Amino acid sequence: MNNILNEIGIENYIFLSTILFCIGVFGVLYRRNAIIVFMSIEIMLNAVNLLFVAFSTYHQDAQGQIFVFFSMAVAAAEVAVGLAILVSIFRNLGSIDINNLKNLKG
Amino acid sequence: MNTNLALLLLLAPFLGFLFNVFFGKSIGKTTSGVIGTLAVFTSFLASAYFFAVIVANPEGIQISLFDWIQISNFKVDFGFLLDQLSILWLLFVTGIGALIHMYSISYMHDDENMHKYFAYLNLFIFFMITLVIGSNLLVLFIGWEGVGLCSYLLIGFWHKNQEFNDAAKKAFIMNRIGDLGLLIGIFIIGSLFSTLDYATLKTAIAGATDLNMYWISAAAFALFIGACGKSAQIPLYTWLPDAMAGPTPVSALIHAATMVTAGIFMITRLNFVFDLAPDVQNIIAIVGAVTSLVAATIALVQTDIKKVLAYSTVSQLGLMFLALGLGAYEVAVFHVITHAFFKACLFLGSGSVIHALHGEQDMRKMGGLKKVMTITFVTFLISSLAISGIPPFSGFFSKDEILMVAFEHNKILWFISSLASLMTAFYMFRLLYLTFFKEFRGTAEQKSHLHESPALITFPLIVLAILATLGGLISLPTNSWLNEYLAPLFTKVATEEHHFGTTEYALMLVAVIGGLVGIGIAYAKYIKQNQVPAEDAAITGFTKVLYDKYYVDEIYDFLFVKSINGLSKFFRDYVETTLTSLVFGLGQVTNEIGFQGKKIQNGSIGRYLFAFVLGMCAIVIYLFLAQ
Amino acid sequence: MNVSILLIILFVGAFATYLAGDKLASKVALFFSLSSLGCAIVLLNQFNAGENISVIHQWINQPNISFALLADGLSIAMLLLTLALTPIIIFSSFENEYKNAKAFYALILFMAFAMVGTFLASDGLLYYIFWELSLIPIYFIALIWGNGDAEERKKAVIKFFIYTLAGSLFMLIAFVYLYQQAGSFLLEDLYKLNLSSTEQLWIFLAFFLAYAIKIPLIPFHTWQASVYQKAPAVGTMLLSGIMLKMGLYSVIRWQLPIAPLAAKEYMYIFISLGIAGVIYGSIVALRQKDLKKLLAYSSLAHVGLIAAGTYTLTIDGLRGAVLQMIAHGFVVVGLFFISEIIFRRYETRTMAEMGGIRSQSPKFASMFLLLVLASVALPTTFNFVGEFTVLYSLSQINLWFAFLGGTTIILGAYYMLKMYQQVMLGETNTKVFMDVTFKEGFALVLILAVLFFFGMYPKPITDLITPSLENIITQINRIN
Amino acid sequence: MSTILIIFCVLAAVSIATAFLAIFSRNPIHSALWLVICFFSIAGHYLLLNSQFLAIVHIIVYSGAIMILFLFTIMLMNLNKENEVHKPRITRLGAIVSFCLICIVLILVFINSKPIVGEYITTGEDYQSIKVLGKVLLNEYMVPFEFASILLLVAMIGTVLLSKKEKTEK
Repeated sequence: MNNILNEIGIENYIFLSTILFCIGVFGVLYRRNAIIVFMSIEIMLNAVNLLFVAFSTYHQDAQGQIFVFFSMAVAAAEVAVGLAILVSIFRNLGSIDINNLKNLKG
Repeated sequence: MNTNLALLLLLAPFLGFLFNVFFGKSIGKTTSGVIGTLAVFTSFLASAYFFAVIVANPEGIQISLFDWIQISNFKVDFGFLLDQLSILWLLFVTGIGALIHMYSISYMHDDENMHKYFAYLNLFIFFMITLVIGSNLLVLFIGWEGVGLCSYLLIGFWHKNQEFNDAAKKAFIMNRIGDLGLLIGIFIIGSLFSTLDYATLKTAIAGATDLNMYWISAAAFALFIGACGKSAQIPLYTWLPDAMAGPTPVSALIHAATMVTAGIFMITRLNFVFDLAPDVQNIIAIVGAVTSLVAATIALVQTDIKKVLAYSTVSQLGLMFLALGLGAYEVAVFHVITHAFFKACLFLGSGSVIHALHGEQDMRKMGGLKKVMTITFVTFLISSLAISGIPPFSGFFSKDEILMVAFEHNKILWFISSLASLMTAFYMFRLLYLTFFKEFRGTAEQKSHLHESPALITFPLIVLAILATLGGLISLPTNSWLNEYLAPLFTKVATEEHHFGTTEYALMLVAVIGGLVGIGIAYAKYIKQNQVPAEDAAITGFTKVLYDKYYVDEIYDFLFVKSINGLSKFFRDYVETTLTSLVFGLGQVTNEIGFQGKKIQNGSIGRYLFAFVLGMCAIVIYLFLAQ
Repeated sequence: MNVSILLIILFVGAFATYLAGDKLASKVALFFSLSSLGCAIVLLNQFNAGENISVIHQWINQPNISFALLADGLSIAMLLLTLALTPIIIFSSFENEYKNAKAFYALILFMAFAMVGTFLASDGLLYYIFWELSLIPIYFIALIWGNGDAEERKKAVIKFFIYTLAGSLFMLIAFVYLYQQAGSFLLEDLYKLNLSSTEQLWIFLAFFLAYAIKIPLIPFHTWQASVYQKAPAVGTMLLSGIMLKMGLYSVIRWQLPIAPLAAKEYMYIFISLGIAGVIYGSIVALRQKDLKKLLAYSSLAHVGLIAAGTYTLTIDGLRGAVLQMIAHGFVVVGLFFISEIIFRRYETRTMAEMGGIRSQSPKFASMFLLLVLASVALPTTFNFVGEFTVLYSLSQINLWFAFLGGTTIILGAYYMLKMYQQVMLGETNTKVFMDVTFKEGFALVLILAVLFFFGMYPKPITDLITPSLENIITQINRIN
Repeated sequence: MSTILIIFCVLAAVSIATAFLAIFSRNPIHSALWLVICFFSIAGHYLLLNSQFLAIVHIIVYSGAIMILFLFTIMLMNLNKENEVHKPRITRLGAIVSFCLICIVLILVFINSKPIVGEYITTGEDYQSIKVLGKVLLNEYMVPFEFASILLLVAMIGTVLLSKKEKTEK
């Protein structure tokens, strides 16, 4: 069986996931809506997952994919809890603008 | 036997002290006085025994009790040395001490704290004995500081009067200045010779081949400063006149007869050190002569009877130092003894007068006491003649010897000291005339109470007057028992026997004439012309300067007390606050940094995220790109 | 039996005192402090008989820290000082009523525990732990039971706490550095280090900062007077009587032998600093209005002299310093107790409001005077022995040091007598002054007895400390 | 250019484009929908890499569960209005700068590390079938696997607790 990377090249995957990751970072910094921020985080996670899978193929090893499973589990948990927190914040503050969340102030 | 007896000698007054401290109040005034007197008398008897021993066998008795202080290169033990010098001192300290104790029983009878008085007096005798019989400089130092303490306690005996307390404090601190000198001297001697023991020191110096003269002179000078403090020499003499604030018997005992001679004792003790330092000896002689003159001039115009006697004491001590400085230790010792007799007698006599006048000390308010207080008058007269150097009283012999020694060495010193003796004769008889002759100038009420003092007071006076008369016999110019007795102490061959030629007789004559002239002037002024010293406000001109003691107290006050207090205030108000604010300042800086730093933590998640991303970039750059 | 039993007794005692409740606390504390003193005396006998009463026990493997308690003559002397003063201090407070007495007395015992640990520890980190531990109880004692305005007190006490803590941190840094070099915190291993003179200088300075603040030497003394003034009598006694000695002891035990080159090279500077403290403290004391502040500055002067003695690096200097430490411990406790006695009756510490007490209470006046005399080092008091030895050692370095240090004799007499005159003498005070009670008198007599006995016969203590001090001198001279 | 490469390029373009759109859409619902497409394209990548199981799981978890959750939340909060106030311009500028910076840095890192590309090993072993994954997951990664289940359980409980309306007023 031929390694698919022979035709695509690992570097392309690296560039792709780098760009996706940067888009995620950009979203986090750019938007004030907490939901969108969350989505950006998901994009970042997916960028990393993609890289994992690419390298799994590169090394011909299953461990990369196993990690993706775990990261998915964590992401799912995170999203569930995070959104629940957002809901309760929204309930209390009436908005989910992250600039309004300043109670961490020292 | 000797050890036990020496301990008895030492501890008898101490036991008297303890007894009076703990039980004095309950056993009654007279009993406590009697116990105090007996304690000192016991010591006197023990001293007499030792005197007999030492006359029979001139070898000194050395007793060592236990190790006291350990220094790297030597040990100081707590020991006694009973030799000619210490026994001589013991005899007159305990003898006069016993007499004055006896006198005090009557004198202090009205005081509610009489047991305390006797306790202090006993303690003083205890420390004086320690000072005298210690076998090394540090034991001497115990006594040295101890007598200073007792002096402090007794000057401030009437502690409700803050002026008296000031005087007491002044005496203690002035003494301590001297004590520092003594300590420094001890340090130098300790490091030079690795011993503080007199006997060892003497052999060490005698056996040494290359002595460090510079340091020996330094030691001698430091020791001399110590002696200055205790024996009230320039520049540390101002405490002694103030010390007259204490009860009169105390002035007699401590500030005339015994404690103030401690400096002379110490220098005589260490004569072998001082002999090596001729420069210091010269200083001692000059200081002594100048002190005697300055004090005598001040005494000329004082009106307080005790002040006159106090300055007279300073003056006489100056003469003794003059003798010490000229290397005539035995002459100084001789004068110490005769001076102890007549000065104690004078003080006790003035005490008797003050007692009769219920505390009046101003001579301008006395007069005419001759008729009422005959015994006091006669004893006072004898002592005055003695101090003025009129033959055949004891003072004549001792003072004459000093003048003779001075003449041999330096004519100027002789002139100064002769002048001082002339003045002495004048102010003593001024005192005598103003107090005992003419009419009584006090209030009528005082006059009605005038009386001769009781026997307990007059008895010591009589004894002392007899001693003041006969005291000269121990060292006649041609046949000196004292010189022979003291001979083992001195390294130098005992001062060559005076060849009694014309010069000597002429000097003697000059001295006597000087004394008589002084008396004559006083007679002319106060008997013939019937003068009475002016009131304080009316004193003017140079007399005023003398009356105010050359303003030395004021100068000292300005130079030292004021400046040090000013410095203290400056330190307290400025330096301390500056230091404090410096420390607080450090805290404030930290606080400020925290406060500014707080502003970064404004809680905005957006900004935190920026910081986070930039930080991550920085880390990545550092880790992967910086190499 | 070894010295750890003392720590156990004091530690258990602190808990027992706390559990005993407010009423019994003082007596339980006294019992435990006395029993630890008894144990210390038994241990002293064992030590004199040549038995080994030190402890060394591996505590933590990585990093290499041991539970090492070294009992030589020096430590035992300091132990005895601590353990003899603690019961006196506790006893002296019997007539005071304290809120929450159980905590108060427990803290005192706990402090004694920490101080005993400091004097015994021969492992750097253990020593550091005890050193810092002793700060905690005094902080609470001064803060909670102190007197004066609460805000000002808080300010003074917190300043003291942070100041001393900050100084100690430098010591910790020095220890960490030493550990990296030696691979162990044990004193004997640290002695073996061959550090260059630059390293020694830095370590010396780091230690110096910690000790100079604790002792305190000028110009690091600013915490002292205000804390002494604000702390309760017991706290002041603990601070001045024992805790200051921790700093001085540490100089001898740790600073000098670990960094001897620096100590030798800069000897003159440090001696001068000590002597400057003597003069400065004495002069500032002259114009104090508050009795406790005056005593604080007098303490500054005395410890300055002691510190100068230790920095001479001679056996005389060290011996004199240790003797003087013990003597000063007793005297200063006595004097602060005196001020407390006056405070109990007059409710003031301002000297201007006193005066004329002597005619009302002769016993008190006598004891006070004797303490004043001991404080000005009159011969036959223990202080004289110490002061004489220290001054002698200074004279061996340079006679001017002895002269300048000796001014304490004059200035000390001046401010102490001035104080005595202001407080005790003069016209009988209109306010009634009750003479000392039996309990107060007993505590004072104990202190005076110690001072005068050892003043005449200091040999037992000298013999106890000399061998260990000679060891330390050998350590100091190991590199030249 | 092989077919596979073309497919990759298309998928990559879709992923990047939809990711951008998801971020720039003013309406959160649109964002969510764009994101779903993005996730699908990533699943396509997985398929391309021959990990079918992962692709399916990815679609189920992300596109199914997580995105539904997002949509529900958005609707719950009634956020489908374009009412978001933009961040200040400086912040947006900062965001863009940061984006460029991090992009450049990461790519530079990659280039700087001089990777060996072009030589790919082919063992021929089966390493990503469900069977193999299952074996690895339940043998070597047994404990983390169980922990993941605990994590999910905890997250579930936490979510329930958090989103429950508090009964006590004030």
